[in-house]
Amino acid sequence: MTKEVRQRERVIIRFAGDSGDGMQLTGDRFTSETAEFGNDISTLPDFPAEIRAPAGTLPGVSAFQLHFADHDVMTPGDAPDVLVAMNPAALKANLKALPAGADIIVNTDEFTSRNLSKVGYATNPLEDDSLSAFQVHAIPLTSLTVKALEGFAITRKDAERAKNMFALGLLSWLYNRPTETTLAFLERKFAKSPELAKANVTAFNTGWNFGETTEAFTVRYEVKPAEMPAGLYRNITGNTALAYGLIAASVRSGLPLFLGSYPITPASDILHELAKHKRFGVRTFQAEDEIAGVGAALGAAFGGALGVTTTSGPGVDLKSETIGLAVALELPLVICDIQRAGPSTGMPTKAEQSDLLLAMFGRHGEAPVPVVAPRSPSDCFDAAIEAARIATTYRTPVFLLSDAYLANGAEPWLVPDVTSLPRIDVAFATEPNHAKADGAPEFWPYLRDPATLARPWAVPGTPGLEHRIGGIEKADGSGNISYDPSNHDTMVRLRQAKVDGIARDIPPLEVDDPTGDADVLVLGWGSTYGPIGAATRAVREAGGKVAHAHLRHLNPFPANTGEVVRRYRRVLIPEMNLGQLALLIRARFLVDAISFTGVRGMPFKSGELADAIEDVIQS
Amino acid sequence: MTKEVRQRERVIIRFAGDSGDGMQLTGDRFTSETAEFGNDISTLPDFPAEIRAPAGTLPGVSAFQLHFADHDVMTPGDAPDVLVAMNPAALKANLKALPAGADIIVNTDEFTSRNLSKVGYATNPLEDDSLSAFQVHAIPLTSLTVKALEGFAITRKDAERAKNMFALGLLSWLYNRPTETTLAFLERKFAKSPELAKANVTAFNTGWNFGETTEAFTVRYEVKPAEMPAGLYRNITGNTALAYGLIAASVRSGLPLFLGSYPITPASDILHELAKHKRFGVRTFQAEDEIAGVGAALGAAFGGALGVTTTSGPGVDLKSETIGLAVALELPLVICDIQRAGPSTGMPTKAEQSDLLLAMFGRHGEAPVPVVAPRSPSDCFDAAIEAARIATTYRTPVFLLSDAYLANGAEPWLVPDVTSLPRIDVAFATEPNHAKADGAPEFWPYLRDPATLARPWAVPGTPGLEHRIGGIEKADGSGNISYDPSNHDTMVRLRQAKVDGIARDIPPLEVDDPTGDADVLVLGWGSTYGPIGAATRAVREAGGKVAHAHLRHLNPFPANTGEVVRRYRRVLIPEMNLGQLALLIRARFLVDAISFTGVRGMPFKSGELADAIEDVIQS
Amino acid sequence: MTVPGQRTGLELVPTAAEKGTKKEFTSDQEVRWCPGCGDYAILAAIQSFLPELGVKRENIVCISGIGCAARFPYYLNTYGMHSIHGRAPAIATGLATSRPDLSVWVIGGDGDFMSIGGNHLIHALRRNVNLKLLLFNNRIYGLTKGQYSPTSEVGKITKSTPVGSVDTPFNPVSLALGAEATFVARTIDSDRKHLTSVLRAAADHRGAAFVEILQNCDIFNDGAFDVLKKPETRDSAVVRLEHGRPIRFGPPGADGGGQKGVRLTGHGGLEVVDVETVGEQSLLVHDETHDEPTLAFMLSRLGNVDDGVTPIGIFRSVTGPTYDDQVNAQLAAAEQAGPADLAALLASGDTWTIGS
Amino acid sequence: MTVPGQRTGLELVPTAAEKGTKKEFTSDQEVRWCPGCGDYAILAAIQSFLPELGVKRENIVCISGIGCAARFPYYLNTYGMHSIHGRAPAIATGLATSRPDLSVWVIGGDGDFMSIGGNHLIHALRRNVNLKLLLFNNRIYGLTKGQYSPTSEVGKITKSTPVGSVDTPFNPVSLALGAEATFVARTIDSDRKHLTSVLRAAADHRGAAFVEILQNCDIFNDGAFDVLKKPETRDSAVVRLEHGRPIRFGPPGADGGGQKGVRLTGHGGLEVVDVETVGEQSLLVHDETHDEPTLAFMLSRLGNVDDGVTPIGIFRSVTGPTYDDQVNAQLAAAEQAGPADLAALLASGDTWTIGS
Ligand SMILES: Cc1ncc(C[n+]2csc(CCOP(=O)(O)OP(=O)(O)O)c2C)c(N)n1
Ligand SMILES: Cc1ncc(C[n+]2csc(CCOP(=O)(O)OP(=O)(O)O)c2C)c(N)n1
Ligand code: SF4
Ligand code: SF4
Ligand SMILES: [Mg+2]
Ligand SMILES: [Mg+2]
Repeated sequence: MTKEVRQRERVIIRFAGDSGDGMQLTGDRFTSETAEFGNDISTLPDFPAEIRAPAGTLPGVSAFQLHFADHDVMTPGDAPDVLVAMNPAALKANLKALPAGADIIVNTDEFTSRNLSKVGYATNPLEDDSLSAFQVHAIPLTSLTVKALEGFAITRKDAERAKNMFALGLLSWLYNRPTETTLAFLERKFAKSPELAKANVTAFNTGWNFGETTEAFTVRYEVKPAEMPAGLYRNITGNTALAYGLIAASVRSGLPLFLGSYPITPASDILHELAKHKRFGVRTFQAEDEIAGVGAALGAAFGGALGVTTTSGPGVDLKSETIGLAVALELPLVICDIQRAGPSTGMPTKAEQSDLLLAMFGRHGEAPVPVVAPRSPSDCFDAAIEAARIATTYRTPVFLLSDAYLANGAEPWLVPDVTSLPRIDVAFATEPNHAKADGAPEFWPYLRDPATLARPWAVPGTPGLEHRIGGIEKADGSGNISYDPSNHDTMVRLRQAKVDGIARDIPPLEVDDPTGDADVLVLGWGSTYGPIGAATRAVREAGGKVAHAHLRHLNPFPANTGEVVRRYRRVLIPEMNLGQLALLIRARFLVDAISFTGVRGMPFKSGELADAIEDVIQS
Repeated sequence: MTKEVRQRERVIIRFAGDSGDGMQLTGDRFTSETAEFGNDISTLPDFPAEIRAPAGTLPGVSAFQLHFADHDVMTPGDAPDVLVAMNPAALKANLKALPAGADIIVNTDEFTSRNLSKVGYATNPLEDDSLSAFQVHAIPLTSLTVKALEGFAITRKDAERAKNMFALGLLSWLYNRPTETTLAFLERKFAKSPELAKANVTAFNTGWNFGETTEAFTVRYEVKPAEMPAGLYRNITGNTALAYGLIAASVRSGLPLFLGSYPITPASDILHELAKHKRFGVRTFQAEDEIAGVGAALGAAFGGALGVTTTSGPGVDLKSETIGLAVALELPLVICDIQRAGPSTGMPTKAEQSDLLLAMFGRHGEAPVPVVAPRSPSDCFDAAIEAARIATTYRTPVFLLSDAYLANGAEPWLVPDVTSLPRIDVAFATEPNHAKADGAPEFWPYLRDPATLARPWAVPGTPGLEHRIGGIEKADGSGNISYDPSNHDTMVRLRQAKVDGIARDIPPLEVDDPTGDADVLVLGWGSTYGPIGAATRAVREAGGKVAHAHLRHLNPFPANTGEVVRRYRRVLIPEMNLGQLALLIRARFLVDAISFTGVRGMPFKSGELADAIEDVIQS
Repeated sequence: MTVPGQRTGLELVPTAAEKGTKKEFTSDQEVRWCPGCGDYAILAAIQSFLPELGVKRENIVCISGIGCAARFPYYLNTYGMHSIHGRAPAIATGLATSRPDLSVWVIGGDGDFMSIGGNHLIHALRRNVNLKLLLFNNRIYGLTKGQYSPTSEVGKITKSTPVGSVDTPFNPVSLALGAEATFVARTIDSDRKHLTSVLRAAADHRGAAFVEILQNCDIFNDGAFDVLKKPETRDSAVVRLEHGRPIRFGPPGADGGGQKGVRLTGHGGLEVVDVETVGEQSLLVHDETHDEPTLAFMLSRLGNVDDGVTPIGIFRSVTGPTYDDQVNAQLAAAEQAGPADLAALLASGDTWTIGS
Repeated sequence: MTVPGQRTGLELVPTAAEKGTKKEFTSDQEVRWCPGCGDYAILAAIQSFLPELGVKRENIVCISGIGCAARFPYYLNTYGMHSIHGRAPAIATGLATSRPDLSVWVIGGDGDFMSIGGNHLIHALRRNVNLKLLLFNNRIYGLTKGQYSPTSEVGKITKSTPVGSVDTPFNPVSLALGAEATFVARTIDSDRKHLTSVLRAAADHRGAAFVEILQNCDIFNDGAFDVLKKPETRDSAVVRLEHGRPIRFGPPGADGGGQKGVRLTGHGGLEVVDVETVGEQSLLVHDETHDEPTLAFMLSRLGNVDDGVTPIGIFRSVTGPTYDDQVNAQLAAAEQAGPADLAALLASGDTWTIGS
């Protein structure tokens, strides 16, 4: 039978199942088929907090959401149009996210009374009318797959496992995806056992044909390719992009990359990624704790390496004292904080933006540190390079604030031309820079470059520049220990001036205000970029006028920031915290910025943001 | 011969000498004579950073400054009227602090060419005219003392050592101090060797008689007793007062005091003091590091103790993660930060107010902590009790921000009547507070008191209330682990609301504005109280109008703070940092507060503050 | 080993009217470990063993850091704290020192205790605080999904060491002995009987008791201890240390004891010998009560899982003054010396009166 | 002990055209220790010893934490970092791993290394990073004006322990051995010759070399080591360990060697014996090269300053793979395997092209 084909501008699909059901892989595959097809995409996995919670339980549910469209996509989407639920737990855990009318594809084989009671379903939701608001497609995915694979020389377990490929085939048919990448992938993945490869391919095709033939689906959907700049694309997560950015910074600066780190969710994958790239001269040191991790990175920086440490909130707490030392030593250091929900252990796999003030002020004494934040998964690449550029140019520790949402989220990335990347020129000191009273040349480690106020970086092994540095206050210029009161005052202000001066060296804050006459500004930073962008778009489509500016540099602010925020009648600052950027903006510019805050461990829904913006416009 | 006697309202004396010269003791003695006499007093020692820098060198100079008057004294004084310099180093190190016309009493015996060259004097300042601006009294203190002690059965070294008593005797004569306390002290101190006691008494009397007889002094000074509330007084330093305050809080709350600490300047003396008072049931634990110190205090708090940790900036950095845990556990904990000059090791013996934002924001996630600050050495007593009251009442960690200036500075203290001290009522949970679905009673560790939002404190050993707490987000009420997004949002806001709510439970911000019509407000916190007070007094005496308000509570602010700061045309905030309170006031109240900052490791001079205030009044 | 007249670990902990049941010691929280995790066996053993101690349940406290192992307190129906990574020994030190009436158990993984928490661990051992410190050593970071740990064997391939780890691991027993520990033992998750006996001895010990429990991580380091568990290898791999008995292991010989034995060499080491050849009398007789840890240390070097031969049991158990007892004794002495008079304290030192 | 064919500690450090002088190795900074502090002797010894190494001065780096001892780097005219309390071993690990051409010396006091920095120390030792770690052990906190430390004897009266400390101190040598250290030695500030010989061996050792230097604090713990220094006591107190020689000490006997000797007991310990009675041949012959640290550990328990008998010298010196060498070998291997192509890296994984 031929089916009706409906056009869609955008579709949001969530694959949900047990940790063992391979939903992440299914999502990844559908993503590359869709990328191949030419849609724009944004994806977000939702891992369970436990390693392997007992099968079939709510804590054990693993999900993957994908948003694709014929135009540029800014978020993984608010509410799924389609939910694939491999078991009752997956259905229950995700139901509240579904809008009325959404499609639900369920694997009926798993809806046994045992599984139902495991998650507290008194009655089978497929049989009572609790799902009446949705289009339910009840399909025995497991048994259909097993049946299709009868005769294959594989275990029953392996046959059952292939059910995710059946589901993928079905969805691929439903949205008319190109299947080559998946078939190629399966050949690669099961290269070692051709039988398994054949089986999974068969499962996939059976799923596709099932869609073709079954009554269960009367329509197919088509989502036209999106207009995207020409070039080579790949899908990339924030953590991978961040790791690549650090490697790129190392290549472009000629400084060997040294990572000192201690594993912590959601930052560990950066360590894992960098550990693979030894051929780039990358040294990864898994330290005994976070203090040793940042300490080793600082030691390597003293030796002339690009010293980096990666962590999340609890680790930043522990690194505070060493970061303060780096401020006093004025050595380059990049601290990557992949923010997660706090305080304390909080919700380790969930996202939050609540470490901004920690990055700004989390050290004793006056210890200013520049702060940079990426706005999207692929932007982690550029943000990492920028953090390294500032650190090495100004001889200062720099905070790079990503978060769990960016870290695990993915989007298509137009692979940049390497030669187009910023080049980072680091000149080590090689000569004495001062003359003793008797005219003899000597080296002053704290004699600053008048333009940047950066001090010379003389690495061990350089003859004639032997010097000692430390955390005790140093005499301006000579760097000798000094307890002189006014010298301390001078040095405190010099360190502050050096960081403030970076404002001269960063692009102005750009405002996106198509009509140019909006009187409400939405100011954001970090991972709220997507949701805010989608929200402003929605507001504008509804005829509203709103401007959007997004800060890459949180310290110092771009030079024009004050001028920008003062230009608008109202400034709305949405943050996944209790208003940390708002506090800085209000203090600095005395603008009555309005905070819109959500601390739920997940990105804002563009819908709720759009409403908030409308309210401010009306106000 | 009888000498002219001149009246003085106030005198500032600085005793300076080599670390070995016993200047601290000399100052202490003169202080108690002066207290005994009935003047008001403020004192400040100035220790060398090194333990024992080589004798006769500038780093080896140890000084003690004392300000006494016939009216209430607010600071140790800007510039000394009299400098006692026991050697060339002491003279050179302190000369720039002296106003023209000041008296200088020098020990000529130490002005040997060797000692002079040690500190880079090409010629003897007593012989060239470099001291012409001062009244120099050149006296061979050492030889006079040694001569006076001929015939005593003591070593030459001991005889020379007694020169500080000679100097004390001379000064005591000069200002007509009662000598009983000193004579009694010497008997006590040398009880073991009567000969030494006699010798020092003799040295003291010889000094006194020398003043009486020598031509070198033509006038004596008289400073009338000050008007002070009746009662029993003692002199007390900030660190001692803080330690006593903690003991008092323990007594008044009935909670045993547990101090977990790691030595660090300038906080160590609190550990030393508390270690002496085991009979009060005080346990002091010298931990392996700061993290263990605060951890042990938190563990003790879980067990029902008044858990306290004492440290300075570098230690606070390290404690951050554990303080965040305390925020999540909602257990009482007092963190005493005796601030010193940072960043990093900075100038460990010098004062700064640069940990305010660290106390506010130095933890990942949204982790609000109340902050309390003492304003004078003796006020550390009351501030410590207040910190303990808030911590135990609201089941929260509390920061107590003192600094090196308060810690070592001393002033007379009207010893309080113990029964007048605030009583701290802590009710441990003893009963279940909730009913299961089946009606069975159970204990919910996060079921809050509606008034304070504090959670119940159920200590191990209480039958039926067994429960588990941790740093992972907890379900509101039950306290079970919860990854529910909206529960997290609720809990984050509840923790914030609990701390904000303390504003209802603290006195309003008082303003000192005698004429009631000043239009400039000076807003301060912590140890700037004295200098600001002295400065406003000076401004008013010069006919200017200025109001002064001083914050004891930095988080939350007193409820009327916004109203107060908005009431004035200009708000000036002097701080020994780069404007940390100013940032909080500006952000919170959008008032264009003016920062006046000095980061020199020492208190403001009331003179510079008075000028700054005048400028603002004129502006 | 408890010496007559010497306080035992639980001496100051109030005893229960009647022994509790395993059920009473099981909390209502759903256990969240991977199916098949070795932690389940340890949990079951401890839930049934704790009631046997006969002390009041409300006087037992379990404190952990962070990690899979560290979830332990949630599943025991006693007082508990799931604290932060590595800090449990420090937190427990404060609790135990201020509350001698509590039985305090500290639980952590090899990352928690040996990596980030190493310093707190060795200091707690040195001070001999009355704590029971249970190391769940699965030789991997479980909760963070499989990085190598300070107890992982050299060459371990993990996410963070894709071409193999290069650092020498700690031998937790050796480290504890080098840190002056008074009680040091090793046992295995799957050997319920041995595990329980070791824990009972630990509970009896007054002072810091360190117990390394070899624990299987099903997901990221499965089979790490199979050589000690598999019937075909375990006899020749596991060396059971029993106080007062000659050290024998291996498949049973003619006399029923193990065919292999351990003997002192002439140059300060140990050697494995064939019992029949050398005779049992020449074997080393285990003595856990040596004042000096030298013998225990030697035994800790006999071998480990990587080369098969792995001693388990109590390496050292000596009685010595504990930190908490002495601190509390100093308090008691001070309180004896005179009353605590706050008014007198405040008015101490030089005082003067300003008359009204 | 360096084994022929094995890399020495300084192998990859460029050698100087000609040896420098003590003067060249002395910085222009005024020394700020108390008159009479033991640190002066150590400084003088090191300033004259370093030039002997014959490596370029600019390739020597000295890293310290915080404390009196930690001021050391300021006085050496090499590269140096005075870092923060306890962290020097971690900082140095990063430097040494990324710069094999440097000779890295780490200096700290007993608070710096054994208290707050204990964990970094034992992990640096375990990893066997090519660092020379010098512990200046004065058994007190000097810079903070006299609190007890983790090496202070029990019962020590200090500002923080007015009625005496109650915790068992660490034996730094035992702890280091328990932490898998490959080179462990002890020497004395005042014995310039011995100090220098030990440091030379440490410099030669490839890997982590831990040297405990007993150092007198004139002000807060004066005389702590007098028993090892006073002519009337030192002979019977100091036990000099010399590789390959029977361990003898005490006043010289008939044969010129010390009257006392050290012998293995039958139950895994050591005993002090009278040489004339037992005969030299029955004495323990010191062997610092044992693969297992058991013998070295035994010697570390022979005694300490508190009971007089104190072994000094090299307890252990064995060669093993170092962390930094292996990390760099892995890098070299990877670089061999193929060129580092950034463009290829960025374009790795599934890609697709959007045509223009
Ligand atoms: C300060 C801090 N650093 C890192 C982490 C991340 N983390 C949690 S558990 C863990 C180690 C887990 O390994 P282990 O202690 O052996 O316990 P296991 O999971 O194997 O039982 C790490 C690195 C954290 N929670 N806190
Ligand atoms: C994080 C931190 N905690 C505490 C201190 C204070 N402090 C400085 S040195 C020191 C210990 C000094 O003792 P030791 O390490 O033995 O060195 P010594 O002075 O005896 O040579 C302490 C506690 C500090 N500087 N930083
Ligand atoms: S990851 Fe390993 S240690 Fe953690 S619960 Fe799973 S099996 Fe157990
Ligand atoms: S305090 Fe002690 S260790 Fe420090 S410099 Fe003085 S004598 Fe040396
Ligand atoms: Mg583990
Ligand atoms: Mg010391």
